[in-house]
Amino acid sequence: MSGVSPTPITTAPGATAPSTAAPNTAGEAAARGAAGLRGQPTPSEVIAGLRATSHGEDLVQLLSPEGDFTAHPKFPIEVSAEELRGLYRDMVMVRRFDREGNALQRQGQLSIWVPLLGQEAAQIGAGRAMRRNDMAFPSYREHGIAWCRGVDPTQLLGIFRGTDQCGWDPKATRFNSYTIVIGNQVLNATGYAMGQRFDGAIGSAIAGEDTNEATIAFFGDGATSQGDVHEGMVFAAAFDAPVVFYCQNNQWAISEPVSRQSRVPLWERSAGYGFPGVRVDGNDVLACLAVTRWALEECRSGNGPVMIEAFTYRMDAHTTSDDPTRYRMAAEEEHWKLLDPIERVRAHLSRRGLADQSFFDGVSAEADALAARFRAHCIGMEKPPPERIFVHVYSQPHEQLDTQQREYLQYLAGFVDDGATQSGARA
Amino acid sequence: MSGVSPTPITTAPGATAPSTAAPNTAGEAAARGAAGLRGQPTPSEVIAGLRATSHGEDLVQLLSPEGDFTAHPKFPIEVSAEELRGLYRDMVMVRRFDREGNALQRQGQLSIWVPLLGQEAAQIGAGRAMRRNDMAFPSYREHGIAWCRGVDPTQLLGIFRGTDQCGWDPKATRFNSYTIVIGNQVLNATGYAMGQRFDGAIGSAIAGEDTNEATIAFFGDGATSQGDVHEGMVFAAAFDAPVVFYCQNNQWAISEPVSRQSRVPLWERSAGYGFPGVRVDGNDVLACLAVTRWALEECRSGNGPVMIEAFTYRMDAHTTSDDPTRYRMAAEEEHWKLLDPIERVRAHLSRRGLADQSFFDGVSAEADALAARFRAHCIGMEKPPPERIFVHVYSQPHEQLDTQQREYLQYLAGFVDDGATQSGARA
Amino acid sequence: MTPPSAPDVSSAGAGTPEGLQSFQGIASPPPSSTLAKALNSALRSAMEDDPKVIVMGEDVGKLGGVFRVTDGLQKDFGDHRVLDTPLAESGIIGTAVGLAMRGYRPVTEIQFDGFVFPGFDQIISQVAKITYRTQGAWSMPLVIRIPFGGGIGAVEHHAEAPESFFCHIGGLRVVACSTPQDAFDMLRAAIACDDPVVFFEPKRRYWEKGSLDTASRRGVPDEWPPASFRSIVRRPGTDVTVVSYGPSMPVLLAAADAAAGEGKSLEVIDLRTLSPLDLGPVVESVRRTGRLVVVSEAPREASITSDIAARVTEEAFYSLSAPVIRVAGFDTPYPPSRLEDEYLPDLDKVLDAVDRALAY
Amino acid sequence: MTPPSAPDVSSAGAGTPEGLQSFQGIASPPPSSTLAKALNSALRSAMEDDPKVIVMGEDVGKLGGVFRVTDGLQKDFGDHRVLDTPLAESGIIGTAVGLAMRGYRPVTEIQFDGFVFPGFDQIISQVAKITYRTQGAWSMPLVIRIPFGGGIGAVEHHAEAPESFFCHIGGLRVVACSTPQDAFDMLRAAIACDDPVVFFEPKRRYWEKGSLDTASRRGVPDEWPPASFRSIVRRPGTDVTVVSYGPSMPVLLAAADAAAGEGKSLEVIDLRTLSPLDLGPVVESVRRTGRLVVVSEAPREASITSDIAARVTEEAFYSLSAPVIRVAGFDTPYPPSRLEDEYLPDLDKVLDAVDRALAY
Ligand SMILES: Cc1ncc(C[n+]2csc(CCOP(=O)(O)OP(=O)(O)O)c2C)c(N)n1
Ligand SMILES: Cc1ncc(C[n+]2csc(CCOP(=O)(O)OP(=O)(O)O)c2C)c(N)n1
Ligand SMILES: [Mg+2]
Ligand SMILES: [Mg+2]
Repeated sequence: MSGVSPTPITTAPGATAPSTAAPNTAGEAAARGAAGLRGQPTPSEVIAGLRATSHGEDLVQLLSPEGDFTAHPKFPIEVSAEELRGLYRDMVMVRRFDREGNALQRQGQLSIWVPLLGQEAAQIGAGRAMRRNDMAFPSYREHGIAWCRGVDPTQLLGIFRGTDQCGWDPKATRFNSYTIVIGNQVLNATGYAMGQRFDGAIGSAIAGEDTNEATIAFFGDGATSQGDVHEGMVFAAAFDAPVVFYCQNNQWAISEPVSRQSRVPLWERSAGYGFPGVRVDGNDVLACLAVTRWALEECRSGNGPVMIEAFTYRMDAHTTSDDPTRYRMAAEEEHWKLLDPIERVRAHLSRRGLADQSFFDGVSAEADALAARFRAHCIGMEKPPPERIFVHVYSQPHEQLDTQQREYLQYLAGFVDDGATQSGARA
Repeated sequence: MSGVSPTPITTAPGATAPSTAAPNTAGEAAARGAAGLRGQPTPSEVIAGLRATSHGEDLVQLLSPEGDFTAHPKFPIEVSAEELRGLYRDMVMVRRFDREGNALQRQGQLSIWVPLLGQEAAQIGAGRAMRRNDMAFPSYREHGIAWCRGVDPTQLLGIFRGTDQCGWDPKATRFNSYTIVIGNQVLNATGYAMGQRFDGAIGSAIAGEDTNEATIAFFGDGATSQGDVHEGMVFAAAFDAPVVFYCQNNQWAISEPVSRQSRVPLWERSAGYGFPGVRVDGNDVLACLAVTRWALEECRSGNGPVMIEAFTYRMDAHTTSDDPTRYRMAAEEEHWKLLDPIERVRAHLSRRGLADQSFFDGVSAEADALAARFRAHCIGMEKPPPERIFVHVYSQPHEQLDTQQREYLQYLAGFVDDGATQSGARA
Repeated sequence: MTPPSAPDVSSAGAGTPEGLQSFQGIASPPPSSTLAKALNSALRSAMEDDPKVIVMGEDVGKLGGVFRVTDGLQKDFGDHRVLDTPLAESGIIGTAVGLAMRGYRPVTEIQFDGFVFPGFDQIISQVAKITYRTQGAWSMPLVIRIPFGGGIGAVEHHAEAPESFFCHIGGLRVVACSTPQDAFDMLRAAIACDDPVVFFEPKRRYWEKGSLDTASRRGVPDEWPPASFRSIVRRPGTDVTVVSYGPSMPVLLAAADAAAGEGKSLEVIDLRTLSPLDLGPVVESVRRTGRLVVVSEAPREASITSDIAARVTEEAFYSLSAPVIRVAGFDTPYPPSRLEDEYLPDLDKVLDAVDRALAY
Repeated sequence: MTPPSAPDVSSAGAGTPEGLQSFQGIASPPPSSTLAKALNSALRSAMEDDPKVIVMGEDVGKLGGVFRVTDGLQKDFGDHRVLDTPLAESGIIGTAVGLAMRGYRPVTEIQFDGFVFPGFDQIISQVAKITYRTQGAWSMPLVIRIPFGGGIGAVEHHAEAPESFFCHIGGLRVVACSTPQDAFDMLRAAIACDDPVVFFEPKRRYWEKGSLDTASRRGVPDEWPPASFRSIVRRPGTDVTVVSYGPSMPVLLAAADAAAGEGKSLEVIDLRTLSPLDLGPVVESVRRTGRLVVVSEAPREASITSDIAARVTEEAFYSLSAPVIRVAGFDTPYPPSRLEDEYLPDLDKVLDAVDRALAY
């Protein structure tokens, strides 16, 4: 499993700057349409974009978009064929239920869905680098990490259907609830990691999977601007916290390109805090796996924190409520389709003879079955009972809320007694 | 005005790490006393301290502690004898009223005083680098900048006597009110600088003092940890704002050494945002002047932002309420006395024959006169009238407050009518 | 991209009563507009009138904001007047403060109610205090637009009603609009105001339509507070006074209809300004009805509804036949959205409160 | 540096009534202590009892905090249990959240009231909501200590009374202590509580002395809420009920003395918990006196005093002979300190309010 190949991502930085990726076919131009024109960047935007998204020798890539493997001296990795097939399966499964999430929203079964399309490698690579005792703090798009932590995809649905705010046990899975306020979770993760250090759960010389622990915090390119992310890095450095700051730079924060957040690549921030930073090809699951394994191990052995910038692309809209045609060109999206994170693994597996058609068919069928289960579960999810409003606000008794609950349930009961329904059906 | 000399600051980094500066006389040890023992750093503190406070080739110094001048290739400076005497005078005057502030607090005339002792060069250098149209956003210790902006020292007193919250006109002086919430002003400064850019007040090719403008934001080493300082740098970079981030690293944030805030020198942060950073000897007024002039000019010509770390030392307590014997060793303070920012200019002036004794005596007398005026003014400052509570909360009419004011004044008038005094003398 | 600069609003004559009169004279019947579009029109006309008015926030540029309130403004006024900012609310507010000092009139957009809190420190420590601190040397003409309230089936932090926090802060003005016309008039007035205004927009009403006359209100208000900031009786009545603001106003009007069917006459008041409260019309009404119901989506404890209850009771103690009854959010975090209908004030809850008030 | 770990408080028997009894039996008369020292003792004993209790904040280590409340703790418990943090309040609160998830019981110190706001976002969006969001999977045993209130001649941001903000946030508990004994008991209870507690300390009373019995209260409260969190009648009376909390309590007691001289009998109640309010004793008192004066340093608008007025009026409507009268801060920023005596509630203002209540 090695070999040298052209690595277009690292040699074609211009391709990520919309203006230089001029449409060369009428079809592409048509695909852009009026929205595309509107999305035309100004010269200063192009320059800023080039500065912020350029990547040269610093980008760690193991698997080229064509599926060719090149070993990296700093991030060696041993992956068996079975593991590789597993990574492929992970990504396909995750993408499949992600697409189903979109469809369920379109059909009115979900209020909103947050797609991860395009970020499968960044997430599966990081997620599979984690060990059981490591702790993850996701933002809101980390369905792939959830998958790796053993959260059943159906448990993600409640947030988007509005039936709950966290459908899994964050303690048992070591996968925190989704955090929506941008940047907040980075500080929470740092605190958790500080606790790991105070507990003596790092730097132990005893070999073995589970003696040492680390934490990984997920956040986006936009999030790097928030004070909380900065303070997380300051605190982590001050307390030598075993935390990996894993930034998925998908190049967009809703409608704002990453150049709005930074003049320079984001991984370069880490040096200013005195810890290492690495930029990895976020569409290369092997590179993400290798770099994250290394980073987590650095943390577990007491050399944390570490920052990783996974350079990837948000192939879909920000959420199902978003309309990217208003702010970016279809040509850009088309370009990134060529760098698809799943395709390169499939190419590698096929070309190297590590998987045959029946394997691919099997994964595909399994994914469809998952999607069907996901859908069925979603449709069956009921509105929670009204008591849910009042419970678990506090862990210890709270008379005032108990009273509010009692009074509200009595009020509701009044309608039932009267035989009248709620919501205006009164009178 | 040139010459090569040993530059102890840059060649004796260990001297800033308390543990290596072991007391070598009984007197020094006695000066430390029990508090000194308590202040003994742990090994990890020593290492962290060394990392955060070490400075090698990167520290810009023009005038050595002995008063020898060495030109710096990147920061050339022409200073006439008169200007140099002016800088000396500035520093002496500022130190003198600063000391008077301390004394006034001890005598109960001020609630608190925030001393700048030791930071005269860092402030006079920066302050004298500013032009009339540049704008300054101070924190709360910038009495030296205030001096350079034409704020009369007596105008600083109200804040510390509790008679006002800003005794000068921040618009006319282009010196904002003091800002006490750590970090806040850095964002306000960035916004102001964005406005300068939007106004077209930078990058103009027309030569002349006042066509172009820049902004300078002052903050401490502790402040660098705040989210607001980070966001200020992010916004400034995003909008190419002409703002100089001037960090006075006086090595302490109340009782916390700078190693609590950062593993690495603070000026290194700037690279992560994509703009230049410089570390300057903050006890060298010429270096501070030269570097700040350069930085402001970079901003005025459209190449902002820029970060400066002025490496200096808080020679006194954090404020008159503070007791540094609880957390740092007298030996450290003694060491820094050898690096005094005023003494080196005096030595340079004398040795080069640029000033004679009558000059020094004259400045000294002038400083004493200022102190006397400062004191007299302070003692004469009256409690403001009660209406002051209610006015200028809003710029436009506000009935609710008008009512509160009217009712309160009526209430007070009731006491006068009754012939009773306030505060318990009733009944 | 910037249009020719219009005369400074403060010196323009269009806002004088005379100007209004003549404009109104020639205007055709006001067209209908959504509330979001009315806000957009207000921003546009303020930007045309005064080159110092700038818009800033997350995604306000090409996207036009997630609710499209700033739609088309960047295209027409350029990216120096409509700023897509980095993703940081303290940064948005904190730089707006500096811009205001520089002479700009920044209109900031907070994307959703729950995201104002990273900017809370700048709001309370700088925005609200700078004029006081400097004894009027700096004014702070800054608008903080916040889409607020529930009812859109959103995830956490997207359906909150944080207005009470701001009402507790001296130095701020807090308003909430409830109709397209008010949205326009109040936003124009807020932008013209030299004090900071926290401007709440009822997000679930963005797409509801109402009549809108934009031509007649292009100037600054020539009295302070402007008429559009004053409490207004939306429907006169005699039995119970019912007051609210922003998103609950249609609920109150529907309740008044329903109550009328039951023979009860409700007087409906829209507060419009939450700080400083304009309680005159409320107290006057309560003197007649003797009963007051206050409605708000915000949690009950230490809220603006507490304050209304406390102050009206002080001012109309002998007129009250019943204690002030509140219909408010529960003292919990905002629940998962499938439960928001249970959480929010609705027709039934308002009618129940009216009955309770009448039962005294 | 860490002492041998004591048994987990939740399983220790020292807190049982029996344990209390026997301890009290052998205790000598309680010594006198300052309020600051009582807080220090509470932290120390909590740390001794439970190795998961940690203290964090700015300058809490060698300096012992600017008010010396954490004096000596780092020396005795080590710098992994008493953390001098970087200078960032969002960082302090945000990392404390993570530490709480990890099983710690962080006691954070905010240096002064006005500096809690950079941490406000973490408090409202995470601290207050995490238990709800995760349906109880995470509890949030976190204490946020805030020295609050004026009267110390300080510069801006050092004399504020921000408690009302926190009372408006579901998911938090808010308390304020007023005596050394309460400081000790309440801080122990707050640390033992599995919910987040915002703990207000009356900074101008730090050096006032009172009796203190530390030996008898070493365990967790065995009932919830603990007795120390409940409203308490500090002085019985018959004519007017006067309630407050924290720094104003001595003012109320002095007022009661002065009023007694004028033949008026005041019943003085210390609320102790501000959220959830324990209004039972207040309502009971008002049923007897018919008059209520509420005192607080916080601005009046949309405050905890508004809420007390609103709720007591609801619950004791027919008993009230006068509206609830409030003595509160003005709706301005906190003024320059030479004016704080005008701003703060004092004896005269309280007596004036009592007279106004009696004038109805
Ligand atoms: C504090 C805060 N402000 C604004 C938002 C609204 N918002 C949600 S996602 C988003 C963009 C985030 O971009 P990025 O960090 O790059 O993550 P991505 O969505 O691309 O994964 C914004 C502005 C929010 N959730 N929190
Ligand atoms: C947000 C905030 N938190 C805490 C404080 C209390 N405080 C005042 S000064 C200070 C230390 C500041 O250190 P540094 O930034 O290095 O500036 P220096 O005082 O050394 O000039 C602290 C913690 C504050 N003013 N603001
Ligand atoms: Mg992104
Ligand atoms: Mg400092």
